[in-house]
Amino acid sequence: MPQSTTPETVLDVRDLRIGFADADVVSGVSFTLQRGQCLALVGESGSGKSVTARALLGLAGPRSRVRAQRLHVLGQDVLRLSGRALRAMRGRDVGLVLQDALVALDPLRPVGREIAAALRGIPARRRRQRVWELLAAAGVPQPQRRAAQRADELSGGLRQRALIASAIALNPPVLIADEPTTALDTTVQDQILQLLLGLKQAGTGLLLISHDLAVIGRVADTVAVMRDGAIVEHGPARDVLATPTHPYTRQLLAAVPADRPRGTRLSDRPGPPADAVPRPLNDVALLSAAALTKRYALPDGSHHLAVDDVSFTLHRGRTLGLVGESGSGKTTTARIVLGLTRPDTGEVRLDGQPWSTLPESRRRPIRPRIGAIYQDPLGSFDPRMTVEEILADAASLGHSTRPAGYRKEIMGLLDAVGLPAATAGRRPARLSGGQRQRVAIARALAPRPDVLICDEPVSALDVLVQAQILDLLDDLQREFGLGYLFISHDLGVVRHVSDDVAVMTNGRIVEAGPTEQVLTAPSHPYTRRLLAAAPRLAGASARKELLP
Amino acid sequence: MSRLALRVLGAVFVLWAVVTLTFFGTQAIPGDPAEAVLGGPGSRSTAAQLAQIRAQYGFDRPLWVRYLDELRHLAQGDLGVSYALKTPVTTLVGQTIGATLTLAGLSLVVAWAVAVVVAVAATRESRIGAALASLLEITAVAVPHFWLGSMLILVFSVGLGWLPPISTPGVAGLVLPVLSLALPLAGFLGQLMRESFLAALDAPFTLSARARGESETRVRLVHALRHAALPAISLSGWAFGSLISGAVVVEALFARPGLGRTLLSAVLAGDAPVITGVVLVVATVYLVLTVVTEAADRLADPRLRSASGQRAGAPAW
Amino acid sequence: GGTAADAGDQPRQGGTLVYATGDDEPTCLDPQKGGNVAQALLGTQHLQTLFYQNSSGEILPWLATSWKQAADGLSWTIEIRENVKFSDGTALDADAVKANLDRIASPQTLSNTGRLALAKVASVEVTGPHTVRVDLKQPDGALLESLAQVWLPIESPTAFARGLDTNCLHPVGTGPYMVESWTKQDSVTLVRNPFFTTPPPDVAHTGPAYLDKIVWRFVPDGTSRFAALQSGQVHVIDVVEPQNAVAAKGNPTLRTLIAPRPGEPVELELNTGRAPFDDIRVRQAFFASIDVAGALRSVYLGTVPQSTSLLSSATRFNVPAPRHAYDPAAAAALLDQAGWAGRDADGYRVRDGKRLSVVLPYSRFIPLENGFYEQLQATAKKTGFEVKLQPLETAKWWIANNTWAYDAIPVYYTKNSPDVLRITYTTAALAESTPGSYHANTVHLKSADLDRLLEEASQTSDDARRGSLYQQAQELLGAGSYTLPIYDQQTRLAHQTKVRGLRLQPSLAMPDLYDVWIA
Amino acid sequence: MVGRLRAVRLADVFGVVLLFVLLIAAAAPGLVARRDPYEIEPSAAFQAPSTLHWFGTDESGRDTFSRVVHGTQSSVLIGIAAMAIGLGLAAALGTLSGLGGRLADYAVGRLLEVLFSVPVLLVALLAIAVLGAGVVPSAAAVGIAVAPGYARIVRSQIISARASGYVEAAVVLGRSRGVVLRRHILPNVTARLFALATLGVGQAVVWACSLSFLGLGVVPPNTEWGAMLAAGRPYLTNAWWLTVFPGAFIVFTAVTLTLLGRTLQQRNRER
Ligand SMILES: Nc1ncnc2c1ncn2[C@@H]1O[C@H](COP(=O)(O)OP(=O)(O)OP(=O)(O)O)[C@@H](O)[C@H]1O
Ligand SMILES: Nc1ncnc2c1ncn2[C@@H]1O[C@H](COP(=O)(O)OP(=O)(O)OP(=O)(O)O)[C@@H](O)[C@H]1O
Ligand SMILES: [Mg+2]
Ligand SMILES: [Mg+2]
Repeated sequence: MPQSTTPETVLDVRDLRIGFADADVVSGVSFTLQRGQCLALVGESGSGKSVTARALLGLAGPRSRVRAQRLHVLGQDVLRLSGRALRAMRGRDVGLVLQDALVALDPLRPVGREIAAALRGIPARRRRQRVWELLAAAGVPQPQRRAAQRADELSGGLRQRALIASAIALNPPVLIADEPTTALDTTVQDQILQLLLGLKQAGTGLLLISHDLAVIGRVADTVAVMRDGAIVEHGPARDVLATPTHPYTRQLLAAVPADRPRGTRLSDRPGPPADAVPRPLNDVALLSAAALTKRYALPDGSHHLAVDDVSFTLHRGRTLGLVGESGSGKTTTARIVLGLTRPDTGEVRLDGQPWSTLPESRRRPIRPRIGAIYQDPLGSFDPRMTVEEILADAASLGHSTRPAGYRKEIMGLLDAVGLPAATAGRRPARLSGGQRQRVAIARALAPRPDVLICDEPVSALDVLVQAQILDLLDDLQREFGLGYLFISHDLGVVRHVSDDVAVMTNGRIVEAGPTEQVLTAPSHPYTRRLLAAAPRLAGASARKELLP
Repeated sequence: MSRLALRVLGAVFVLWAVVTLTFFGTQAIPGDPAEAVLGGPGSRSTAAQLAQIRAQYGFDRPLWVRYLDELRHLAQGDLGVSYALKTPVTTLVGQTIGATLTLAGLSLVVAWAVAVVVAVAATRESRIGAALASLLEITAVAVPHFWLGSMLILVFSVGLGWLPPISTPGVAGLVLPVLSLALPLAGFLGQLMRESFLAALDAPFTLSARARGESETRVRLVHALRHAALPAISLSGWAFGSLISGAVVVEALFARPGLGRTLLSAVLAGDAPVITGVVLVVATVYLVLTVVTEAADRLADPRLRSASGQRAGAPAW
Repeated sequence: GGTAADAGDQPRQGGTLVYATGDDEPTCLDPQKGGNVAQALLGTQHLQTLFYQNSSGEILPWLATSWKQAADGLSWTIEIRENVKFSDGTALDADAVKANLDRIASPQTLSNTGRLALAKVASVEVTGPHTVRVDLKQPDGALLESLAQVWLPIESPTAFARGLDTNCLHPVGTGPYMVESWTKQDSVTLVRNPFFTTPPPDVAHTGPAYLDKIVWRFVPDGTSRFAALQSGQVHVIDVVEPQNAVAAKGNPTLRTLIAPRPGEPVELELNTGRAPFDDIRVRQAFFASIDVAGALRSVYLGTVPQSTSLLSSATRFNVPAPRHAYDPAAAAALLDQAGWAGRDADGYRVRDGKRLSVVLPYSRFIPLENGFYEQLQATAKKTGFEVKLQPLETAKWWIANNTWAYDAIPVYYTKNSPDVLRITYTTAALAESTPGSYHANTVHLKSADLDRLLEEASQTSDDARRGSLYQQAQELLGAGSYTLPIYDQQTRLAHQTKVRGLRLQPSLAMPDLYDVWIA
Repeated sequence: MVGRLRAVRLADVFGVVLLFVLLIAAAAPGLVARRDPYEIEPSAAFQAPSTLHWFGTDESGRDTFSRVVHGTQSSVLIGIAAMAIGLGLAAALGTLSGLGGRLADYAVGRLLEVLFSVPVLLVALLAIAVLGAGVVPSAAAVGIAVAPGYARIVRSQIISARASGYVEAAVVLGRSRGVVLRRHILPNVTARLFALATLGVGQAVVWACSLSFLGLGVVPPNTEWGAMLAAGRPYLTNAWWLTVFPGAFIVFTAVTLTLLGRTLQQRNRER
């Protein structure tokens, strides 16, 4: 890094340290950012990315200690600015797009008002006009209409864009975007990235925060990899992503499932020898859905066709990936298959026997054959139960929650999902996201099911953790010959895990077939759009030698 | 339209049930209604007098007949005549309801004002301040109305001689009663608001408001306060009920005419028509108020207006 | 009675006086219906009676001019004052008086006190435009005293025509003030009666009252009431609590006016109709185990003197009862004799397995402080009585009283005549009008001798004879220890010093605002 | 966040200590206050607080301190009893509506609306008028009066529990309605209720003592605080200690229980 900072430099951070009550969460971070450039902060959850970003606006948080040799924004020392000056700077010099846009806008006020609030110095009458311009600029269709709606009336993508609009309201020379694309459908994600690229070209200095390397690969000029509050690798995006020097970076890269053939390992966790259990090729139809439809009555009297004539077959030991954007009916389908929602028409059969048509009393005895994993594992655990109680309950088929009798099974399950025995006594709320999902999987395995329904099982997880879970699921499938219905909006993930895919939109399955066929030679336009939007890492070839 | 009809029907049902419960409740009160009419068991009333009254008021008819009769009269908006005072209950209620509603209404307003101030002043920075505030709130909630009232009288009437200890038509006479009703409620609302206010201050959208360069006051008044108010608003109907309860005590203490006092004396005298009348009226007011509260709720929280109907979209913080 | 008026400066005309009463709000302002103290307090301001009783107990004419008793004592001829108009313009004459007396006697009027007082009246005859003759079933020595009570006022017959309930709202009389309006639960407003011509015989000034207006407020809570007086919001309050009476004494701007009421004092009566108090020794033991003096000294801060007789000190012919003494030792001895020798685990006396327990229902409207009952309970426990206190609201208390559901019960009876003894102790007074309804003979006493004495006393009009008869009666009652007098029930007023001329009407010691003016 | 947690911890300690004091006073008042709370001594009436009588004496010369201490039992008992009654009813109603299916739910919902539309003290007054005064009636009256409020909460709790992810997960695992109810719904709801109850006890005490003020409360010479407060109030000006100390204890109890309730709620939330 050059000692002198050219006028082009908008951010200049040297040895930034941020501490909260007890410990430092950011220790010695340094970087600079020039106009029209994009610096990406990568790193696992909790590594200190957001705090760093917030510190740049003097918003590190209450009772936070921020120290730095230098913390300059457009040449002004943030640490020395008065409260008033800081407020003046925010929004004017630096725009911040907060993490999780879904809750970053006041749910009680129209987004238009939220954006207008940022428009200082612009006469009131001109504001509305300006708000519409901004929304349009952020790629929001029908800005007039959207401006009048509240955040919770907008889709995730629209919220994210509205948030960006409010951040660029005074077109600041610096824009900080914290996880702007997480939890968004690939198509939407693509649009957001386009928007950011546009801003960058327009000369905005962009500080992009993400844990999704693929995303970064498309936008960033320089990458700083953060871990435990420190930058472990820093350099031009191309080099860092193609030839990472730091093992942690390698790990991150290896974990990206996109473009990784089925069966290749994402984590460094050793699996069983590939030949241990041969992938069954026999096509035993384990679970079949025929012409499922489900319509929901909306409060306004109209109907919403959540699932529309959906049919598919799931084979023993194989994975059917169900991909589609939010609201396309994936979860509803899953719920029907699980016998939680009755289809209006159509039927689900298990081993050719009736399933969805059975009365609950008759279905109950065979329920253990179909397990489920959810996007939000925490919510699926009784908050009063410890891990071992949860597992005892599952292992005993509900006869008891007392671990005493089931020690062996519990330990077996914990081991199978790679959790230390120590977790047995703890409550899920005290576990990390990855550990929770493992517990959920263990619980699902306990009754020795034939089918696992996985609804967005990794969407809420870090790349690294996601990698481990995906590998785990793969191992288990081989071990027990499980059939998976794997639901996700992430093409990369689906592609990596499934033998067959079904692409879903507006409640219908528009295309289905063997994964490679569907995803390399898509026939349906929607699938094509999906693929085009999916970000990929440049130089896939370069990653071969990363694998140990 | 049909929703409105349903609502009205529900209200009618509630009132009917209230009447029924009260009717049989009053029947269970020991004592002879005929004697109540003759000025209580203390009256040296003769058998003849009692018999005459029983016949006149139809106390000798079977219970269910009287019940149906009662319903018929109420349905016609006739609340009957007080046993003790021989005045129509409608007149009695008419004379007193204004006073009580004023008292309760003002108390509600004052309680809100105090609670809002407490909430907006709240911070996470000074833990002592927070602890002190919450201690004050808890104490306020735990202080019985009559005790607080006596204290206020002691200080402001006897001590400083600023305010009259017993009610006067003017505003001055309202101050102490209102305070002794409002402060406990303020404590309750304060707790409620302060917590949700602080929660709102931690919410991401306040952070992004700050990041937009909005001033602290704007963040507090425009964003956080509205969120903080929501739970308190939804509880205002209930709060009003508790104020009516308090009014029974406060009216006795400050010698204010009002529904509470009417009810108290009616209960003591076994004056069934008055009891039923007052309870019915209070219930009606409550129902009206719940409607108002819901409206206010929807006003303050647009999410309730949107299709989903409940706070579905509410963020998880 | 007494007066709080300062001699010296001249009475000032006009002004509004605010009177805060702690007594119950009447359910009817016409004392002819019902007849309790609350009504008497207000009635004294706007109603008047045929006769007037002065502080020495003599009877003077008021709305009457003179009276004559027939030799056989069975009829009285009463001359009515002429040129007196009720405030509604109706003239006062013989017919009006007959109408009133007949009305009080009629069951339809629902009179309690008045009706009992006229129990002996056979009929009322109009013998001249301003002359009535009252014929009696038996001679009644107390008739004039009864007719001097505000519970037997003379009201406008024209007003009666409006019906009972209307008359309750606006009774029309000849008093110095007229009822203007009644806001339930708040106040009654009285205004000066401009046509007033009949001042009480023992008052200096004549003609209409000084005050324009009286606001008679109902303030049940004693603390608030006194606070209102202190803060100058009201001019006069009644039912002054002991501690406040003390405070008032220490306050230069306040005065107290406390005087005993006639009749029976506030007293504790024992139900001799059932065990354990059917045994005189147990009764004596019970009384001996109560420290009345101590209680009055502490709870009442010595503001009320202990009563020493069965008739209040304001009643004629009262003689000292046997001196009461707190004497646990004697009590114990008596109980031992009575066979209540044993004690159970809790220290209560027992006789063949039964605990010596006493049910004592009481109510707020009886002017005894909780502290008194609690001390009674505590001291009685020492000698082995288990006193079961039952605080009840008025209605429930009456039920307990009417159904004999008590062993000891606090009572009082306001009447301006020793004849009160006949009303509350004779066998006749046991008779309940209906089973489980009111009976005046709370001690359940059946004594032929007493009945004879009191009956005779009530029939003679010769004071000497009455005196001796009532003395015997009181001695007989005292000897039986049925009743423990505690203190004379009192009219307890406190007022601003600028309130002048406040006096009590001797007959019932009710405050009389006719003379009052505000300096 | 960290700071917040600390504050709670601090309050916990505080609350637990206070609770301990209360429990001792309730369990073994004799240990704390040696004097007999009913022992009268007319000659020593209205004595101001002194080394001899820490909280002074009342109109009968009884020792206010020992009365207050001995009063803990009945006062807290009233609170708890009332709470128990209230919550008992509430739980019954709530469970019925939460699990009894649409019809039951509708019925209970209406019933609650009915009871709810009549303010607490009005219900309590009627109840007292029927039951008569005393410790038990007071508790019952207050209990009945506060029940609807809690029933509402129980109901919503059950409904939200029923819609929760973990119940769904249990169904997927093939658990029967009974098991789901017994193992998941009820435990979770009761946990929250318990927290609520502690908050409510303080309020119940306050209601009960309002009844005493209206002359419909606890029977003397019982040392229940409300009764003491009501009995001492007339002497506010000349014997402040008669009201200040019982009043202080009512507040003290309420504060303690509130702190405790807060803690429990916090616990529930953290889970
Ligand atoms: N206000 C705060 N008080 C205390 N600790 C905090 C606060 N904000 C953040 N932290 C801690 O600082 C660390 C870094 O937080 P930060 O949000 O920067 O992580 P991150 O890299 O953004 O993770 P993610 O990818 O999940 O957003 C975390 O351990 C977090 O617990
Ligand atoms: N209970 C319900 N009532 C009404 N509409 C519903 C209900 N459940 C789902 N829907 C609607 O059905 C559609 C499909 O919902 P679903 O949850 O299956 O989509 P999804 O593909 O799972 O989306 P995501 O990827 O966000 O989970 C959505 O538009 C949703 O609003
Ligand atoms: Mg972050
Ligand atoms: Mg879904």
